[in-house]
Amino acid sequence: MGVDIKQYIAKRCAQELTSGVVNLGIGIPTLVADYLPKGKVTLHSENGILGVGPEPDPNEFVVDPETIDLVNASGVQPITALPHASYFDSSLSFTIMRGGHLDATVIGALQVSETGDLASWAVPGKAVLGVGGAMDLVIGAKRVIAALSHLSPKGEPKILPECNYPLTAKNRVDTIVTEYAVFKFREGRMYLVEMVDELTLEQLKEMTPAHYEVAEDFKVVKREVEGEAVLV
Amino acid sequence: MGVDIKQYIAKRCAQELTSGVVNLGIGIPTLVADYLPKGKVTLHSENGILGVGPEPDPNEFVVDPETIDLVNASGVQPITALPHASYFDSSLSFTIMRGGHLDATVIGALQVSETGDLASWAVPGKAVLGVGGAMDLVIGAKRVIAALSHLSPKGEPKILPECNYPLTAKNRVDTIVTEYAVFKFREGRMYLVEMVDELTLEQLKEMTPAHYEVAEDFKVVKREVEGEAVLV
Amino acid sequence: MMNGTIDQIQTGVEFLNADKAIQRIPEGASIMVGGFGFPGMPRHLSKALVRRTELDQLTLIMNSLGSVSTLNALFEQNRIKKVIGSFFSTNKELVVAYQEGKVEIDLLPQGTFTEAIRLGGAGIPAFFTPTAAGTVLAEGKETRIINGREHVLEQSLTADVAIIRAHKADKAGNLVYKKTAQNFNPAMATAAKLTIVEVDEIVEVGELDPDSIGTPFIFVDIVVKREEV
Amino acid sequence: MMNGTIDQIQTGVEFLNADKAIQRIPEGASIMVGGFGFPGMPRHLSKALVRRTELDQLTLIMNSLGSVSTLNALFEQNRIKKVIGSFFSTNKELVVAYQEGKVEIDLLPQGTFTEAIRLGGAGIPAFFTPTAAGTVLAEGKETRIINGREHVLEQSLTADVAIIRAHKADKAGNLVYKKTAQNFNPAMATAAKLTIVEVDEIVEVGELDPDSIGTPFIFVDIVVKREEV
Repeated sequence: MGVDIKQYIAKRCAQELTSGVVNLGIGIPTLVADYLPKGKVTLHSENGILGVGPEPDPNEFVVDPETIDLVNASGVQPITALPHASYFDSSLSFTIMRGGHLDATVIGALQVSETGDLASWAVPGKAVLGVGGAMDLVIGAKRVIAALSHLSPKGEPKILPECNYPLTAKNRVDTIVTEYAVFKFREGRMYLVEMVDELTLEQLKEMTPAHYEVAEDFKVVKREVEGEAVLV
Repeated sequence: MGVDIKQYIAKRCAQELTSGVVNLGIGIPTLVADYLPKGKVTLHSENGILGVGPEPDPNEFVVDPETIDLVNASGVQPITALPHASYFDSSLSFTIMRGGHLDATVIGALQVSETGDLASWAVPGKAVLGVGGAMDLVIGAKRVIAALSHLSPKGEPKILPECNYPLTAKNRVDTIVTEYAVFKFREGRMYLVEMVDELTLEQLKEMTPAHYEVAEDFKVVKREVEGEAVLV
Repeated sequence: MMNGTIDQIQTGVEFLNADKAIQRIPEGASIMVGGFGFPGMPRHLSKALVRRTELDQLTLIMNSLGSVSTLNALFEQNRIKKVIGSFFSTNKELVVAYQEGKVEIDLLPQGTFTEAIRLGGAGIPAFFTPTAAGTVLAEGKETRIINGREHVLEQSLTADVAIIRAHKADKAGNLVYKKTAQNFNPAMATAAKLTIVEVDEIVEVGELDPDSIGTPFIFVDIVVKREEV
Repeated sequence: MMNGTIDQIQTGVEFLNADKAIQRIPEGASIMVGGFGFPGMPRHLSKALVRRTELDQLTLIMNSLGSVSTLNALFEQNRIKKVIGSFFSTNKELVVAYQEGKVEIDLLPQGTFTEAIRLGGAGIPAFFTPTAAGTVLAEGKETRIINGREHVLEQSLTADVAIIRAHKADKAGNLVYKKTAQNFNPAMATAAKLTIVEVDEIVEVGELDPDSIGTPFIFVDIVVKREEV
């Protein structure tokens, strides 16, 4: 999957976000920041900041592990803070997350099920040695937007009747955004709301074993990033 | 009971406190502050300060309910802060208390039992409309010093085999200080460690239905406050 | 990555006067009220709450009510259904209303009260505390021996509305507290659907030290400046 | 009431160098280590811990271990019995030690980890959280439906020792934190029997704004200035 497809998914995710406070996961979600409306969406990072600003100029900023005190949730990537930023400890940071105060999170996904289950942190058969803040994010955010490529690198579907990878949380996904389509969960049912014009509904269904219905407000869109067509 | 007896109890309680952080309850415990070694014992107040200083000069300080921002746990009495003071919210204040971080509390008592149960907040048959922070103080402080007059105004004993008033906490009293005696709990048993020279052991026993033993380090003391004899 | 200048920043926090802010409270609401005695008590919001006389069947969640309180009128006017807190012994109006069976009181130890609010705001609905074990305040509650000690299972608290007080707000809605006027206010801000804050002063975005902010704007809905009543 | 000048104030907090501070850690201790990536990580105390080679059978309680960590030597030297935290996937030494069965790992969601420490320090030993319900991380744990939602009962965390980092300490032992270097440090300070803090700077009593103090001295035992290693 080329960079352009990631950018398309990120841009499409950003369309879901018009105001409020959002936490962006790692991977594709990180790219979403570039497409957000300036000043209207504030970014939270679980290591203890509300009001994440752009990265400092790498030519001017040298990371000294001894003195650096402002990074994102990677723990090592320097960031800046916006004028309305605040800092807090992990307890308050997860009060924001688990307590239901985030308007949305965009999170990378390995699999999503037709009931809104999310698998994003572990692969079957491998030792489970890291989960980070993903479970708290997904359990708490008012909206969970899963950002993922429609198929695995081996061509296997990721949007399934049931996840067979370890779950991050059950029934929490609100929106699925891939390079081909957008699905929304409404009253516990999964609906296709948007598809790119390069596919037919039958072709999409073939790549998407989950049960879903076509929404009343379904539409077909052109896949563009910054006015340019996307190469698949 | 005259002021002098309260002062004697307060002074005797202060002898128990040579360092660390202490929370003083209302009533007799408040008087303990005057007898503490300067700078060695820091006072905590549950409304959110560590490092309580003296009251401001009432001739110079006028309480404006609209703007006052530094009071003790009464909620209305202005105080000052010592140079090493810090302020915090109620969550952290009760983390200090419940979490076992206070070196001691001195708390007024209605009754104490021979197993170290404390009754300090309610009277049987009356509506129970206020408990405040007493239960958290007593459950959490490393040492609980109960300060009380030996008998009720009606001459009834307060140090009993079992409390018949509603409990504040079970098995938490470490030391009992009255105008006549000091008792300590050691490995779950109650010991008389000190008595004023105005009584015999038999007279004390008559006023003290709780079962206790005379400690090996028991001593008889003169009852004095600031060098003057105390009037009973 | 997203950038923004002070002018562009929109957090959605509203700046209203006390009466307009109190107008947002729904009928029969549960309302957390900040303050420990005088400091941190939202006096002007309380007065506005008393003025909005059609609001009744309210539940108040507040630590204590002193002998003189702006909110006493609510008891005289029979507008309070229930009170949850730790110390109400010295408030004559409330004691009378309770004795006449007009008000229900849920008494909690103060540390349980404050932690229940903090955890309510943090999405944690219940916790085991050693406080009150073996006392009348644990009657009817589930208990469990943990680490050899008896603990009581307590339910966390959330509310429809919090009316709180802070020292300063910036125009994004971030709050700074002062001295012992913090008390229950920061926790209450996190635990209510609608948080209304009374402040001494409103400053420009960027004027508050980001390390000094006690409540980030995400927990704030409406800011009321004290003199604008 | 008690008065006191700056000279008279004695809080019992000690000021030592890193090696002398680490000397206080008992054999087989459980040790909380602050930091989220670089910020707030007590690097000099970590180095001193590695230097004290006779300390083994340790339990580390820390959120994560990055790909390069001062503490890696502890795994190579087989001095760690168990690790409790939320993210260890990228640390090669730990992954190898785990695969060889030399280290036990207790994995917790990060929010559960941080709250378990905060509540451990607050004397609350267990709590119900919705996080991880229905996932492998809830396996073997008690669950309960509360407010119609499944919750997991989690145990709080305390430790023998916390090694943390702050920006400044005053000579009474009060701590001030900066930006995203706070993270787990304030909670860890409350949850250990012995709290050792590494700071950038030590200032006189009275130089810190009392409203800015993130950790009051009551939670601090030993302060180590960074350069005094």
